Amino acid sequence: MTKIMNIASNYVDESLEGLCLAHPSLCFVGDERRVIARSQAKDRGKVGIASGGGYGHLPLFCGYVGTGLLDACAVGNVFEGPTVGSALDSIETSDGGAGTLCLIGNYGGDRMNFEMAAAMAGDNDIRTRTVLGTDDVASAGEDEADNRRGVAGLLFAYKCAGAAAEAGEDLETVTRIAQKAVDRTRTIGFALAPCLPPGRDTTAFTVEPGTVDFGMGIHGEPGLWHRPFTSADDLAMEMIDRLMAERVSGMSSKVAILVNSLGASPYEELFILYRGARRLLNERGYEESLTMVGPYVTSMEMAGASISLCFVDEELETLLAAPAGCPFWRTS
Amino acid sequence: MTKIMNIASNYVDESLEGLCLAHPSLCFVGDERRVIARSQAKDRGKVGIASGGGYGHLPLFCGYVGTGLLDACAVGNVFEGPTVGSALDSIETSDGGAGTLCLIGNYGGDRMNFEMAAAMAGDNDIRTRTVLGTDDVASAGEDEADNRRGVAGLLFAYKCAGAAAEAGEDLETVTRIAQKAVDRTRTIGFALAPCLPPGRDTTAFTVEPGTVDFGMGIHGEPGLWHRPFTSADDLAMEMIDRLMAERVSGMSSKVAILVNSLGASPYEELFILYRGARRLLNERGYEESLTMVGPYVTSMEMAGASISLCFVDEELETLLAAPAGCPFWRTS
Amino acid sequence: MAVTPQTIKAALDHIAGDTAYIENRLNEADARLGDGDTGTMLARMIGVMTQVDVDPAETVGAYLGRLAKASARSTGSSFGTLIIAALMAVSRATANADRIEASETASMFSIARKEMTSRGKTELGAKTVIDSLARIEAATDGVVSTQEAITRIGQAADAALDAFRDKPCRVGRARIFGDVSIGNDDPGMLAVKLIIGTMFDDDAATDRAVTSNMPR
Amino acid sequence: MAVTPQTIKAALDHIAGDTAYIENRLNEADARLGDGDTGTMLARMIGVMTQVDVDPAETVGAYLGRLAKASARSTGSSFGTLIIAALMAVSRATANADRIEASETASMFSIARKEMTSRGKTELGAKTVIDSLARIEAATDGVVSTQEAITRIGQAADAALDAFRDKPCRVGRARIFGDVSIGNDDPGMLAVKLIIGTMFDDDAATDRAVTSNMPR
Ligand SMILES: Nc1ncnc2c1ncn2[C@@H]1O[C@H](COP(=O)(O)OP(=O)(O)O)[C@@H](O)[C@H]1O
Ligand SMILES: Nc1ncnc2c1ncn2[C@@H]1O[C@H](COP(=O)(O)OP(=O)(O)O)[C@@H](O)[C@H]1O
Ligand SMILES: [Mg+2]
Ligand SMILES: [Mg+2]
Ligand SMILES: [Mg+2]
Ligand SMILES: [Mg+2]
Repeated sequence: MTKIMNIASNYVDESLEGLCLAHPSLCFVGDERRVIARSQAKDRGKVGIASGGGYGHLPLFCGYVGTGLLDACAVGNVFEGPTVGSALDSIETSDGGAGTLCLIGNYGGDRMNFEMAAAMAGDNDIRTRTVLGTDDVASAGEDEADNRRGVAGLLFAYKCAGAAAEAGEDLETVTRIAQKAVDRTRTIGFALAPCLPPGRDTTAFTVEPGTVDFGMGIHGEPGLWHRPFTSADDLAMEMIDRLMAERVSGMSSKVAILVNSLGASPYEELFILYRGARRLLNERGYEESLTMVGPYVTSMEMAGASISLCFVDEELETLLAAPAGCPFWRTS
Repeated sequence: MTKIMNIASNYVDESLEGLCLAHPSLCFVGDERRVIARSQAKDRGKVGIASGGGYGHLPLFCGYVGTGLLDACAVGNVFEGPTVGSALDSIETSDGGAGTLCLIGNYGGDRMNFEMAAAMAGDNDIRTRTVLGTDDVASAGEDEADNRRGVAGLLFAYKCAGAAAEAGEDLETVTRIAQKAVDRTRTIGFALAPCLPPGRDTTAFTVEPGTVDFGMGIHGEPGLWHRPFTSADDLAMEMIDRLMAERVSGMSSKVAILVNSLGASPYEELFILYRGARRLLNERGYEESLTMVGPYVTSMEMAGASISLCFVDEELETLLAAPAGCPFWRTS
Repeated sequence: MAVTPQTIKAALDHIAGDTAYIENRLNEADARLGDGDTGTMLARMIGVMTQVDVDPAETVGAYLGRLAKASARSTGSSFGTLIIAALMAVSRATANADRIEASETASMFSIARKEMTSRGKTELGAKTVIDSLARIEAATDGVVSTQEAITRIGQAADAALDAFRDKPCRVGRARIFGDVSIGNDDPGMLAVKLIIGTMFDDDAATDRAVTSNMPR
Repeated sequence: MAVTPQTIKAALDHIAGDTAYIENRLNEADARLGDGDTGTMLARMIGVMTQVDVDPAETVGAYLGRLAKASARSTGSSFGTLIIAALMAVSRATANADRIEASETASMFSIARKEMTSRGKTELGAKTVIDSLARIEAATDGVVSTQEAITRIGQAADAALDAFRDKPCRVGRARIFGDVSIGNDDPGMLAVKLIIGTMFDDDAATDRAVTSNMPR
């Protein structure tokens, strides 16, 4: 698909510039201009929440900088982790003296760079903890759940940790909560059409028109199967089945649900998918605590969708409902 | 592009069902189940704002039902106006005794059906006024501005009229304000890839890959020119030039801007386009009063974008800033 | 043979057999000037109409009124709405009639055209369905036999297309695209030809073969 | 001839002439198992590295450190980060060295491999770049001439690919897709072959002709 851009090598920087111009609540930090932070002065004493990741997934990652969510976010190139320098900048900016939680997706580059940055921050007396989003059930078996990729479900961890930090909880508590949100969140997605990384001649992967690549990652990592598309309800069924297949410790009958567009799939169709998923959840005795349907974690113009479920307990439910605001999402 | 749906003939109804399940602030009204209204009890004495239009443009039209925006909205089939029956239902539901403004896009079917419905409502002693959105400068020359199609700029009229109604203004005032917002709003768009109406084998129109169809309507109505894509900044320049080419009575140096995705074009690229447009506006001495960048008026998975400018005066600026909330947009 | 609810129903069933072809042709025509949906809308409307059974005791007007009401629940598109409005108008004029005589053909088309003109706010000459109806109205003025009426309707529908093909559209979505619309048939006018023409015409297949070979 | 900042720079310039080919091959390999960007990232990194001029007075370690820092501003991808970390480690080990002798080759690869292993938290045998480095380390143990080192590096990079091609990936994006990864080269391992192999090898063109004919 034709991309609305100038030159490919400026894709990220020009887009970030537009983002900050459109949303004065966001500003640049650091000399690489690859860290987005809250514009308003930071709360001394609040635990910081830093994140980071590759570009091309807006609103994720840096779009979630805002009250009750992230303090700062490092931005990599399209589908590449942030550099160690910007990871460090994001940590330093987030920190208000009470330590900073690095809350990122479980991708090699992102993890390694935040690890190195956290070590450097430690040298400057900043306490850090790290929690990795690992919600994509398609990316590894239950026995290897810690190795899973982090995808749309990271949003629940952002929200819960962000609310806890805003409420004045300490670093250990915020870390525990983020980890709990991760542990209780599962995502599965499917792609219907690929995306084109800027500057490339061909899409990063292909999806035969009319077929579904089920379990595909948000960068086009291969999925579990591909077959002809049948119906939204069939997909909803397989997705919910797979999300429910694993037990969650202290699993409750309340779930937060995110039906997410990977980019090109329109709201109209997300609601059709949501309708199918919602019926199944109700049939199985689940009640919804938070419902989100929209483009929250995308892959540019990739078509397809993901469903994330967070099996909430009372603590998470309260944190998910707490007021928060960023350019792409508001709760209150 | 593969559509996430069950059967084509249920596309609209299942999608609306999902919409209302996901957003309890919305509910169905009328036996055709093709009117979406606010769930909370209506304000007696408030002027009603009813709208309607074809489906496939979410958040437009029915996604803008909410406080400070629409009271009710009739929903047609994909890219077809609402029936006269649902138009009537939307008027009756909106009315709280102080009359109802029908605020719709200037499309033959939509206009005729609301006209007939308004006549029927009159028989039931409901006072109505009608204002037609006519913002698409590509769809007719300046001398025929009243014949223009209504596209993304309708949102500004929704917002201003909705705020005025919420503030307790009377039908004449709300109508005057809606008309003023329409008169001061201009939109131009371009398509980069077509969309597929549900149930059809082929896209409604074609766009040669790598080319731009400039001035194309949100249903794929032919544009002003098509040429190979050059750059986001070039497009921004031509768009701003065309939007600025016509004088607006009482034109001010403040504009509200909406950089809108037609569907598949991602946030990343909207911000690149916005950056280009913003620079030009600033160079030309304009100041932005309200900035919106995102998928606000789409055509399912059509790729491309539009820019709308509303040349605000003080009255409109205040109304645009007033608190409002619907599932897809919140101001405060 | 005059027009009765039964003959209308039979004609509708007859076209219903051909909707796939009509749908594609009209969508294609609308895709060049508008949003490419004339055919899909019309096919759906015909499907809805064929669901309306004839009550042997009813007048033509009553039956047409029920057709209009059923259709009115199926679409709100421009063309659909104009058709529904026209059906309603003819229905009112034939509220007490058991049949429409061949000699009344022109006046029925006149009623339809006038209703569409006022609803659509469109003048003659704008290259719309209204121009086709006006030509048919003129051509059927004074006819006395059904067969003659049918022949003239078909000829007038063709003649209208020929007369307007190379003119620019002046209404609706294609209004400002003079250049685009020149050389292309207006989908509403084409619909008149394909529907009214096919309705009573068993030679539709021949016609189809000819039109599908037309240069695109 | 030993390795000096000048020879490294010359080798980088040499590969820079071939990046389009390398970029496509590696993207293609990564597209089957990962996100299809190994080549683009590496091409960009090489471009950045060739911008770093050699200071005639500096040690190998100082130069490598500057290469690492420049690269570190260009990417945060997995492979990129591993390369940067390895460069830093070798840079520290050669902080005072004007040159790296052929006989030190194995120990340099060992330093790189160990750094990647601890950063990447990946064991030997997982079918990653680490396996290629381990093979090269073993193959270059005891070499004394640069020419011999170059030959053995090339052979070991090839041998590593052959040895792992039909094994499943056990790390990174392709981890659970045993079936998918079998028969496909790991992009990081392939990069070692194409980069380190090409770096010192004027016969790269021959090699290219061979690999591009390989069954896909
Ligand atoms: N205002 C109007 N007056 C007369 N005829 C019209 C008018 N608007 C549309 N039409 C007719 O309807 C046809 C388009 O129908 P259709 O594609 O179903 O409607 P839409 O434009 O709502 O998609 C046109 O070709 C034209 O003949
Ligand atoms: N944790 C790891 N340990 C060792 N090697 C790794 C690791 N992660 C990735 N690699 C190597 O990097 C290659 C992928 O590189 P690249 O595509 O640039 O990274 P990314 O996965 O960030 O897109 C793999 O083929 C593998 O050889
Ligand atoms: Mg990558
Ligand atoms: Mg239409
Ligand atoms: Mg049409
Ligand atoms: Mg990769």
